[in-house]
Amino acid sequence: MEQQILTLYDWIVKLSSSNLIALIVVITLPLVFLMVYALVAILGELKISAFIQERLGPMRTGPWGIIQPVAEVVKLLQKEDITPDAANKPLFNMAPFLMFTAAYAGFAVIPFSSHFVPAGINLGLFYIFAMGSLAVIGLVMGGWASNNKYSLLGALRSVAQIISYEIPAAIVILTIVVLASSMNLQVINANQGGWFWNWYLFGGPGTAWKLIIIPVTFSMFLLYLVASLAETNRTPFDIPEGESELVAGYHTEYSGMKFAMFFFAEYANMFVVAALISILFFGGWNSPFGDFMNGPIWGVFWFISKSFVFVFVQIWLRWTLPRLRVDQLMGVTWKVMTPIAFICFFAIGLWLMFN
Amino acid sequence: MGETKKVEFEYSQIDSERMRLNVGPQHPSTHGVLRLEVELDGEIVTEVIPHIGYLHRCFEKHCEKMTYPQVIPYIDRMDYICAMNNEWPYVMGIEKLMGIEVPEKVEYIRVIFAELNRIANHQIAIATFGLDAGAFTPFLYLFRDREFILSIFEKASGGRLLYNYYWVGGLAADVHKEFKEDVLSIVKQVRETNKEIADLLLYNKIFIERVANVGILPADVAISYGCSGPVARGSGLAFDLRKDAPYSIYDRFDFDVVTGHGEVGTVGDCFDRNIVRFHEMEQSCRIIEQAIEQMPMDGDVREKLPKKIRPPKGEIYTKAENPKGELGFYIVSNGTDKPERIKSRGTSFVNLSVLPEISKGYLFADLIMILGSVDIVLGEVDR
Amino acid sequence: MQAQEIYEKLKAEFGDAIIEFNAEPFFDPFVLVTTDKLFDICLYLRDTQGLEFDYLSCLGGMDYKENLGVVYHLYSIKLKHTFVIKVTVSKENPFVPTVERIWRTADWHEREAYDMMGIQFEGHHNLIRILCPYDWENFPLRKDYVQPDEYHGMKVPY
Amino acid sequence: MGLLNKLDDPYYGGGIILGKVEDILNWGRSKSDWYLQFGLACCAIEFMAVNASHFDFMRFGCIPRTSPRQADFIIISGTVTFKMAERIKVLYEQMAEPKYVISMGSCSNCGGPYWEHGYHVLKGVDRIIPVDVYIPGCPPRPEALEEGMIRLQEKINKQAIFNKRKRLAEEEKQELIIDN
Repeated sequence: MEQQILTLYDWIVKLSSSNLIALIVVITLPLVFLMVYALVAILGELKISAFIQERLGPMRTGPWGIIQPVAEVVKLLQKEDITPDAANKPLFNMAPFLMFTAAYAGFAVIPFSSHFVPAGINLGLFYIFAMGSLAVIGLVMGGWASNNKYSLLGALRSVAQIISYEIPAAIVILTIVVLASSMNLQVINANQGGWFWNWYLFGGPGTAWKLIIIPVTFSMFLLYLVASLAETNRTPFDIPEGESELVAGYHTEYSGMKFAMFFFAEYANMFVVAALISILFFGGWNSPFGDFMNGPIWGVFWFISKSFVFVFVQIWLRWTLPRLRVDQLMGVTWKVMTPIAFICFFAIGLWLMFN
Repeated sequence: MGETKKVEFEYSQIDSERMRLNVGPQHPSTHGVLRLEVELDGEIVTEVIPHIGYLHRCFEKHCEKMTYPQVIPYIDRMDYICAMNNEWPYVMGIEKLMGIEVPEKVEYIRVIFAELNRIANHQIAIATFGLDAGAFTPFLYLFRDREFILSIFEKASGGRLLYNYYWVGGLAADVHKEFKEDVLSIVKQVRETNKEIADLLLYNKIFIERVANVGILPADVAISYGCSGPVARGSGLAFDLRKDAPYSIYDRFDFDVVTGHGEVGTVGDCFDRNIVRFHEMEQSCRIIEQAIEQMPMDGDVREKLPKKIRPPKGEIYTKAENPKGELGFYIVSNGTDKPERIKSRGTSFVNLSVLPEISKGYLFADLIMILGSVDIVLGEVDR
Repeated sequence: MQAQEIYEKLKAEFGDAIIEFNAEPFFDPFVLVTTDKLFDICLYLRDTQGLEFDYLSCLGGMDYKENLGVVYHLYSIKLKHTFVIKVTVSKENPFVPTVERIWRTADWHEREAYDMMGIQFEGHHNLIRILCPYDWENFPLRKDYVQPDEYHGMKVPY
Repeated sequence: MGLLNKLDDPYYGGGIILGKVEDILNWGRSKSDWYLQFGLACCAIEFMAVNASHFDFMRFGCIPRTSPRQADFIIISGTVTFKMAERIKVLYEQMAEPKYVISMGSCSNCGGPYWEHGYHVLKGVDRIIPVDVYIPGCPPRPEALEEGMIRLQEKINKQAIFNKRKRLAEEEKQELIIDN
């Protein structure tokens, strides 16, 4: 807790002794990471789905098809950029960029390691959550401006869905804030240092009395996992782009690079929520085994691999489950998840009061 | 101040704008080239108008221009998912007109192939139904198994999808030597996969939520609309031509007519229609096993026939229980080698006509599920 | 119930409206009825105890060169018997009463018969083309049909 | 083609650097082909079988897209009727350049078994849209479709992007086909 938290920015300033270089590097590094991650995730999506379905997946682009995503990016760059005549052009063109910006802005506060965080602001959790909600505006803009009925239906559904699922997610996050008594992601991470039983999934650091709240924190984790699936529009909550009903939902009319932006934004969002899960419940950059393999560089490894596990879980669920209907989806959040989230919040509050 | 009047708030009085949505002909879940004109109130379907004919291939015109055996390939292309079953009522009708008795072995092979094709059809039906609900993986599992069935058909007829195998007075070719073992191994595989599918898809909580109590079709409406096959049986109607009007040698086999009984919801909902297909696969397996046991392996598969098939002047309506329901052919012969007229009663054509009736008042997502549960093939709807 | 008995019952009820009963070999036994009594006969067949033809298997338009016809294949789910009714109309005046209100399935069948043969079903609520495009000309299944040369700028013959 | 128009070379030839760039661009287009999820008739079932585990179309980098805007090529899998022909034309026009067409099965090649008496069948989809690869068969086996896909990839790899004269010649050829 007492350890000095360095931002990536400070670290590079120290290295290069120039503010400008530091600024540029800090801005581009996560972008580079995001690009590499997106390629890996797209390949992962293709290959994992193939594995689940007893297929091979892409095999002819490089060895075992591992550079398939590169080919896809090269292809998408060349595609014609169609703006439909009937579309509201400024909004139509802005939507994918807004969506991508929102997803990318979240990366500003993600702590990759104890010393690497692009911006170590105190309201990190709040900020990341706010940026996640911004994506819905891009979605609505895209859906409405396309002047396509399928897009419009997709956009309407997604607004209802994302806003509703933010409530249980916010309450769960608030509970973690109460437990950690901080909104700084680095502090939350640092709190969970040591062995894995100090993770908030297992009630955070504390005495054996914390065993009482482990069911509560477990259910909080599940709540947040489900809510995060809904926020990123993944199955079983992918009704905004539900292929069998709404053709391609809000991005039906998008082609070429603008579609790629939506595509990237979806994968970026997946990582952001996976990162948030690993920070809030799984100790972020902390090694699970005390001092073993612990440190700033190992932290990057632990953080990314924990996040990738949850990206994998999202992909896994997508290829396993059917999707819910729009009214059932709303029923789940308002009738089940929100009350449970409130109960969790109350239970944690009580526990803290008597502890 | 005037008197205060309590304003009755009624939903129907709200002047909400209805949206007309065009679904298809290119839409991922219209199962082909069906076009639905849907009127939506928010997301609630208020009206569905199917527009068909996007695959109208002039089947009946071709029948009048072709000789009797030449018609069979066109029949294959009507309901291309279960081509074996399609050919059957047609050749049966001509055999009846001409008074041909086909050899015992042929009857058994016809039954086995028809039932195998029934399984293949139901596999596609359940697979695409799951796909409509967003479950992609069960679709591929079922398609994997379907390939095994197709390989048997290929060994017998040379075709994977369209066979031209049932000929008037017999079959196009004999089956191969290891036929019985191959078929039994397929039956085993089908049963195994069915267990998997039941766990993964049919009794999945999310899936049940999606399909139970949706698109309820009462039995009397089903009769009035002429529904048959799993659509009618899903409504609790034990209407199966294999039992009711036994043709061929179906009276020798012991099997049950599966009907929907509202297992998780109301009788006649999407779940019932789908689960009927699922259980019918098991019944088909039973029939196949019995047929394999009784089937003689030696003997000819073709009756001696005149070179040109010329049924006497007359007319006949033949029907058989297709995987999708009653497939009928009204064959009018004028004594020459070309039919005067063949009218086909497309099963899907009739079953689809019930869609506007049962999809009103449900959500748009439900409409897709209802359409999937009716299980149509556009080749048969439009002919 | 056998076709003969059904015919006798119908004859007793409707008399002259039943023109002909045919039970020759190679034919499904059928009755030929007049168009003006068709609706009543169908209603009688559906609602009478012992007949109960609640299921319209098939409804097909026919072209008999001189005139047109409609064939109704009936089936009873409860009693498991079948029956066939036929009507004929002239090509100049092809009007047949609809049975859509008796069996709902007749709706689409009749639209198809109209589309293919040009038989007009009186009282049908929505008698428009069903398989061919709405602006298609002529009735393709008539024996004297000639393929058009062009449809919307696309060449029709090979 | 957004990027390509800007890189267009007015001179004949193109040069080594552009030649190599062309290779990379062609490689990207040929290896990542998203197809429109669109089935017409019997061939669509074989097309579904190609998607499934046994034949696995994704090996070639073919991913299904439901929206024509995001698709690179369309497989006309089955009989094209006049009622549908206008829709197919619209679908083709909705797709973003560069776009390709595979005509799968005899019906869409030439009318198939419906060529003589099919008053409502379009005898060959190439009467309304340009076709890149024809696959014979009624229906073609899944292997045939895969072969067709490989042929399409070969064709894309040979395409001229920067060589304007060559490209114009190609376009003229396509127009000739439509005129017929």
